[in-house]
Amino acid sequence: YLGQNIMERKAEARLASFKIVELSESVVDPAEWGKNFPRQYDSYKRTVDIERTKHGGSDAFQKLDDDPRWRILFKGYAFGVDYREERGHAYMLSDQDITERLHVVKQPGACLHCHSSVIPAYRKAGKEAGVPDAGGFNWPQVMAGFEKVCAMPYPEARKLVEHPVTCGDCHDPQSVALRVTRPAFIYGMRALARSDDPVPHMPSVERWRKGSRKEEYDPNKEASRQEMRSFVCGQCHVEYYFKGPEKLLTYPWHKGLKMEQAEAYYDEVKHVDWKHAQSGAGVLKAQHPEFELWSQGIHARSGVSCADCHMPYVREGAIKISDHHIRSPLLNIARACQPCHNYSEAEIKARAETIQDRTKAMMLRAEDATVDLIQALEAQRKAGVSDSALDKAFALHRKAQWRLDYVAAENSMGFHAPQESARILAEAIDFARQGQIEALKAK
Amino acid sequence: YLGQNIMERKAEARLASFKIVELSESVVDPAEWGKNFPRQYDSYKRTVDIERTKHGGSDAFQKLDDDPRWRILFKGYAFGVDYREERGHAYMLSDQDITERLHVVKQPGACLHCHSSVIPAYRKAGKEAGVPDAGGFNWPQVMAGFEKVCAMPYPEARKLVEHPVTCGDCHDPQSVALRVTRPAFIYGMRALARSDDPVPHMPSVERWRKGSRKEEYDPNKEASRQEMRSFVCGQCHVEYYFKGPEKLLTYPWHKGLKMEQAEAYYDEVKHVDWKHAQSGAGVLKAQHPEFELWSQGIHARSGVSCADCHMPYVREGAIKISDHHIRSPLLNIARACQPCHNYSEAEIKARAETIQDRTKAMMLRAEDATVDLIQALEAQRKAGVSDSALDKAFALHRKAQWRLDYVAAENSMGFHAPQESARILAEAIDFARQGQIEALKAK
Amino acid sequence: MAILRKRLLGMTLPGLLLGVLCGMFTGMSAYTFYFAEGLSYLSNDPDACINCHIMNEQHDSWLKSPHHNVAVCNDCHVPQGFFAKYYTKAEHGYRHSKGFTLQDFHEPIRMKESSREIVQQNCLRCHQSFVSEIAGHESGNGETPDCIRCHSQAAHGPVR
Ligand code: HEC
Ligand code: HEC
Ligand code: HEC
Ligand code: HEC
Ligand code: HEC
Ligand code: HEC
Ligand code: HEC
Ligand code: HEC
Ligand code: HEC
Ligand code: HEC
Ligand code: HEC
Ligand code: HEC
Ligand code: HEC
Ligand code: HEC
Ligand SMILES: [Ca+2]
Ligand SMILES: [Ca+2]
Repeated sequence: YLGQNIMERKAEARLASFKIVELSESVVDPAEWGKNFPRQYDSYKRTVDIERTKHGGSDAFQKLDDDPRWRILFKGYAFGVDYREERGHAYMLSDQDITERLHVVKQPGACLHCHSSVIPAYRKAGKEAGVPDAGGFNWPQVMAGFEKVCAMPYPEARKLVEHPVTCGDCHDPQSVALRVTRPAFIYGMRALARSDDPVPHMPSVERWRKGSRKEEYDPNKEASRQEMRSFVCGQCHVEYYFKGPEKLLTYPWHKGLKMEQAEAYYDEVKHVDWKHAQSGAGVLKAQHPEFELWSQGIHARSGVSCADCHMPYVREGAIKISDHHIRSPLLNIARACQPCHNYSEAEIKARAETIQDRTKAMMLRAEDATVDLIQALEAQRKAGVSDSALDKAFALHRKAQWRLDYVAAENSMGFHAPQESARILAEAIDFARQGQIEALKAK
Repeated sequence: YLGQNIMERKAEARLASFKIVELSESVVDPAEWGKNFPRQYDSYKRTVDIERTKHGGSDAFQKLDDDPRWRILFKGYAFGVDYREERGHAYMLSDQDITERLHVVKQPGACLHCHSSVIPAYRKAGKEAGVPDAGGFNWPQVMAGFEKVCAMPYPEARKLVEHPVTCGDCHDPQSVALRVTRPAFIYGMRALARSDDPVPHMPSVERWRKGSRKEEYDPNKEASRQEMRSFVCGQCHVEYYFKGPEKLLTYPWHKGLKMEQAEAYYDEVKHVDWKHAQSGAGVLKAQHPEFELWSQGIHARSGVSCADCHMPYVREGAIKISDHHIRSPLLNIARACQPCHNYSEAEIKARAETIQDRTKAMMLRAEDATVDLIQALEAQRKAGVSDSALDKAFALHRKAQWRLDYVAAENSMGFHAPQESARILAEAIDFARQGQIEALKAK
Repeated sequence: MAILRKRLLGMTLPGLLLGVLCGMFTGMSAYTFYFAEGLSYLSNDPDACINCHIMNEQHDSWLKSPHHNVAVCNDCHVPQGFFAKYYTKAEHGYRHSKGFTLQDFHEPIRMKESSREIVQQNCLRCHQSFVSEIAGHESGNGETPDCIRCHSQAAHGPVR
């Protein structure tokens, strides 16, 4: 018995994957891919699981009930109506269908860029827009289709897609090598490469900058495998806005990846997400800047990718595969952290939670400060103080809200970059309280 | 040739240390110790060197000129007159003699606990206080003498000492094993052990807490060698105050090592360092809480001691010794950091400075906020607002000033615990701005 | 080492041999022993260790380390006294084969406390004179600094 077992394992080591079906760009259904890669497919399907951690996990509770300050902070915006903890990839399309945010406001097709396996739809729309068919991925068609689908009303675009993110969104169907497929990410990285923000954790960008710069930076051509292990996630886990009436999905990296660089971009293009219903200020909404915040942390700087923690290798018999059950690494510490950190699981958890607890405490402090500012502004407006007298306080509300939300909307509770998160929150507090002072002084 | 070289080195290795002189408690002069341990003595003498780093180093420039906000922040206190960057151990006694702080205020003998090789003086004073002689270190005599010398006027006590910190302050003269000799540290650690603040980086304390607790915690008996490599520094690199009219040097660790635990202790004993000359609030001065802040950082938690970074091993011929040239590790990155961090020196330096730059930016923000509060209070008092109406704002000034100074007085510019430093500064900003609001509202 | 010495002192010579034999024969059937190249444990060749693919990572990282041309696995991972050596080999042989067969071990693989002590003693064995001044003072608490704390990369290279 024992001997047989070892023989099996030796054999296993050799046959990593069989080619059972022929994959191509048109094969979207993950079950088909799963025939060739059953192990990856099995773990991929497990993103339906629901589990909670201290500050994360996949239980889609209502954040507005958990901490009602957010109802005040989002007053007048769709997020003030429904804002939940996010969960596994399996839910990305259905969660979008059921969010109240979609019902209280008219949303564009742009949403689907990150909530579905959208590329075939882009290709179709691109063709309709006149770009001819061609073999393979057909970038021109995809890019043209992207623009068209962004501008569609959501219900219309929704009909074009069927699946949440699937294999082809991150993998080449021939080689299974990693690739990025999302137009907004391609444009975002081009802009970032042209900026002068240092990105020591992206050696291919630093290299491109030193070159002729004749062609645009292209992650699919230049990035190393290790960079791609984060870029595939950076396709969606990023701050974004819809540009102009065309609702063109855009990542604000033109000046760099840092919080204030995105803000400076928004200020320059005079972007406002909404006018706060209580304070009257024109404010910004931040969304899941995981890729950006990770970029400021010590792990990124040390070359640790998203996949290293969120898709760690698991040994299945004699072969190692990437765990496609993407989830909180704190549910999987042995595989996610221990290859690099030689402490017990309990100790690693305690370290991560110490960081998160500190962030949470600062975040609550920043929430209180920003709510105080909102209420001070509301009181002054009710008392008849003119908007122009409140100009300075409005500007400070915008700055504070952006910073607070940046850390709150990011999903690691500060873990991806502990000191940077703290710095951002310290600024949020300062601007909120300064705003309160300006509001009090205004007459 | 190679063979011969190796033979030579092996010979050298055996002569690592000769016993040339007989050392005992009464041998204070480091030159005598240096006869047995010439390598350590040579490096020890190099603490006279002067070199600057971006945020540290050993150039004793005037901090009040470097950033004049501190003249406002320290108004009415000796530190407002003379406050310099600290430098090497060789200067500790002479720098104390020349500081203006000693001339503008009457200081007690307590200062010498940390600025000189004071134990023989304690022993002498203890004897005069009636504690009999005994062989060896004679703790009862030292403890009694400590109380007496603390209470003496500085000029009188100064005559009892001759040397800055020397070998016997950290080493047993017989075995050269590490030991702690400072009464205030012994008392401080006793109080800390009796508190319930978790100290995962001090396993011997955690162990003592689980025992009978009949005898007090004694670092010299319980601590591991690795803990001692930080405890010898914790004898002096700590926050302190002079308790009562006896000026008994005391470390405020009764509730724990964290910033707010020291504050809670001071609040409880109603300690006030001085009444701020401009704001009128009764505020606290923080002093070099390196040991405490290091305790909150990831290095302490990983078992990395002060000596690991500030006294790294250095190769001397065929043996390695501890570098007794204690200084900024950023002047010695190859030895201080590279054994554990496999990046280039430039990269390690960039990482440390990124942390420090962020801390500095937050610190300046906290300085501005606290100065604004001080000026708001001054304005209100000048306008005739009563002190009782300003009570809340005074309390907030005390809190803000304590937090700001805690990070500013700590000497690593946040490096010893980056996120914790940021958290403290975030609170400083919040309390300062809240104080400003209270001051504005007061009538 | 202290632990091991204690363990060994409590054993008679026949007891030791029995331990070795038990390790070989209860842990593995003779067939398994042959097929998994169980004799690996008795050889000094690092290739012997990677008969178990489980050891690939350590092997690869060892190849990148400054030690790969001066020390093989056994120089660090087994004690050098004859009895201690074969006792350890048997004990590891048993435990690792069992782990490998049942696939019930913790991953990533971590050294047991006793294995750490063996390694530490081997560092000292080769570097005794170089560290004589720091490795323990004649009296005092005599604890030796944990070499691995600072030098884990010396054995298994930079990237683990
Ligand atoms: C060094 C490890 C590490 C790296 C690298 C990393 N993360 Fe995380 N991530 C974590 C941890 C730890 C959490 C907190 C999980 C929790 O609170 O349960 C987290 C949380 C998250 C969450 C929320 C998960 C939840 O449970 O709600 C998302 C989404 C996420 N990370 C995405 C990313 C992306 C995208 C990247 C790369 C740009 C990335 N992470 C890089 C460790 C990492
Ligand atoms: C740039 C990529 C991107 C775009 C565009 C995008 N999302 Fe998301 N969405 C994400 C990511 C990543 C998450 C998970 C992280 C999180 O919840 O913060 C998410 C989570 C969600 C969730 C679940 C959590 C919650 O907030 O309640 C809903 C619902 C949702 N999105 C709706 C939408 C809608 C509606 C739009 C269009 C207005 C949209 N998304 C556009 C990337 C995107
Ligand atoms: C096509 C867009 C897209 C891509 C690509 C993508 N994500 Fe997501 N991710 C989402 C959306 C949307 C959600 C939220 C789903 C929901 O709440 O319904 C999400 C949720 C998550 C979560 C939260 C799971 C939980 O249990 O709360 C993690 C962690 C995560 N993603 C990590 C990653 C990593 C790591 C990668 C790259 C390997 C990646 N994602 C690639 C869109 C994407
Ligand atoms: C959100 C992005 C994402 C999706 C979706 C995704 N993968 Fe992967 N996959 C990765 C990453 C990242 C790796 C690691 C690749 C590397 O290191 O080069 C990977 C690796 C693989 C590998 C190489 C072997 C291994 O396990 O490391 C195979 C095969 C694979 N995936 C198959 C699939 C299949 C089949 C699906 C769909 C059921 C799928 N992937 C969906 C991101 C993804
Ligand atoms: C691929 C390697 C790798 C993985 C995987 C990894 N880390 Fe790290 N971690 C590092 C490196 C490198 C550093 C920076 C310190 C250094 O240079 O040694 C670091 C630093 C840290 C720190 C200290 C940073 C701080 O801000 O205090 C914590 C805490 C930490 N990691 C926790 C985790 C946790 C939790 C996980 C799993 C979710 C994890 N790490 C996964 C390599 C890794
Ligand atoms: C992980 C390494 C590390 C540890 C452990 C550490 N330090 Fe430091 N320390 C540093 C660095 C880096 C600096 C910043 C030096 C600079 O800015 O030039 C510093 C700065 C200092 C300074 C100011 C030096 C100067 O140049 O002005 C003092 C004093 C100090 N540390 C004392 C301590 C004490 C006492 C402990 C233990 C309680 C300790 N350190 C633990 C790395 C460390
Ligand atoms: C608990 C130990 C301790 C006590 C008591 C102490 N010092 Fe210090 N002193 C230090 C340490 C550690 C430093 C170096 C770190 C720093 O400057 O922040 C220092 C630095 C100094 C410096 C040089 C830097 C500067 O601030 O200009 C002077 C001068 C000084 N002390 C004077 C005094 C005087 C006067 C007293 C008595 C009122 C005193 N010290 C009491 C530990 C102590
Ligand atoms: C007896 C008290 C005492 C002890 C013990 C002590 N220090 Fe100091 N240390 C001081 C004082 C006082 C200064 C400031 C001297 C000055 O500025 O004149 C200082 C300065 C320093 C500096 C600043 C050097 C520079 O170049 O700016 C460092 C770093 C330092 N100590 C680290 C340590 C470490 C590490 C230990 C333990 C191994 C230690 N100290 C033990 C009192 C002490
Ligand atoms: C501020 C504290 C301090 C002072 C003062 C000090 N040492 Fe040390 N010394 C240490 C530390 C810490 C170690 C490391 C000990 C260990 O790891 O056990 C050490 C180690 C030693 C060792 C053991 C070998 C080695 O290099 O690690 C000798 C010998 C020694 N010191 C001699 C001296 C002599 C001689 C003097 C005076 C000229 C002196 N020390 C002053 C802190 C100090
Ligand atoms: C004896 C080992 C050791 C020494 C010496 C050491 N470190 Fe570390 N360092 C660590 C450990 C352990 C961590 C925590 C991450 C982990 O668990 O891998 C860490 C983390 C870090 C981090 C990331 C923490 C953060 O908050 O972002 C930085 C930066 C760092 N070290 C810089 C330095 C510098 C600079 C020096 C030298 C002055 C130094 N280290 C000396 C072991 C060490
Ligand atoms: C120069 C000494 C040395 C040599 C040679 C050596 N090792 Fe190691 N080994 C160590 C040390 C030290 C560690 C602990 C590393 C750590 O904790 O980071 C270790 C750890 C391990 C571990 C446990 C993994 C872990 O991180 O705890 C395994 C398995 C291992 N070695 C196998 C091998 C194999 C197989 C070889 C030969 C190919 C080998 N070693 C060669 C010193 C050595
Ligand atoms: C039969 C397969 C196999 C062979 C051959 C093998 N190992 Fe292992 N080894 C394992 C397994 C399985 C584990 C994990 C066991 C555990 O954690 O209990 C392991 C764990 C280890 C450990 C860390 C656990 C401990 O015991 O402290 C070391 C060190 C180690 N092996 C060294 C070696 C060396 C050296 C060789 C060659 C002389 C070798 N191994 C040959 C399968 C093997
Ligand atoms: C079989 C004898 C032997 C053993 C066992 C051994 N070493 Fe070595 N070690 C050597 C020799 C010989 C060299 C010189 C190699 C060279 O320079 O290429 C060396 C070099 C080193 C170096 C310098 C190389 C470098 O990393 O830059 C360090 C550090 C070191 N050893 C530490 C250790 C530690 C720690 C252990 C235990 C985990 C250990 N050694 C076990 C023989 C040994
Ligand atoms: C606190 C960290 C630390 C510990 C613990 C430590 N070392 Fe070292 N070791 C160093 C540093 C730093 C150097 C480099 C000295 C230099 O280059 O001047 C070094 C150098 C060495 C070298 C020589 C490397 C060369 O350049 O040839 C050897 C061999 C060595 N150590 C072995 C050991 C052994 C054996 C132990 C355990 C008794 C040990 N070390 C414990 C930090 C440490
Ligand atoms: Ca979640
Ligand atoms: Ca200094």
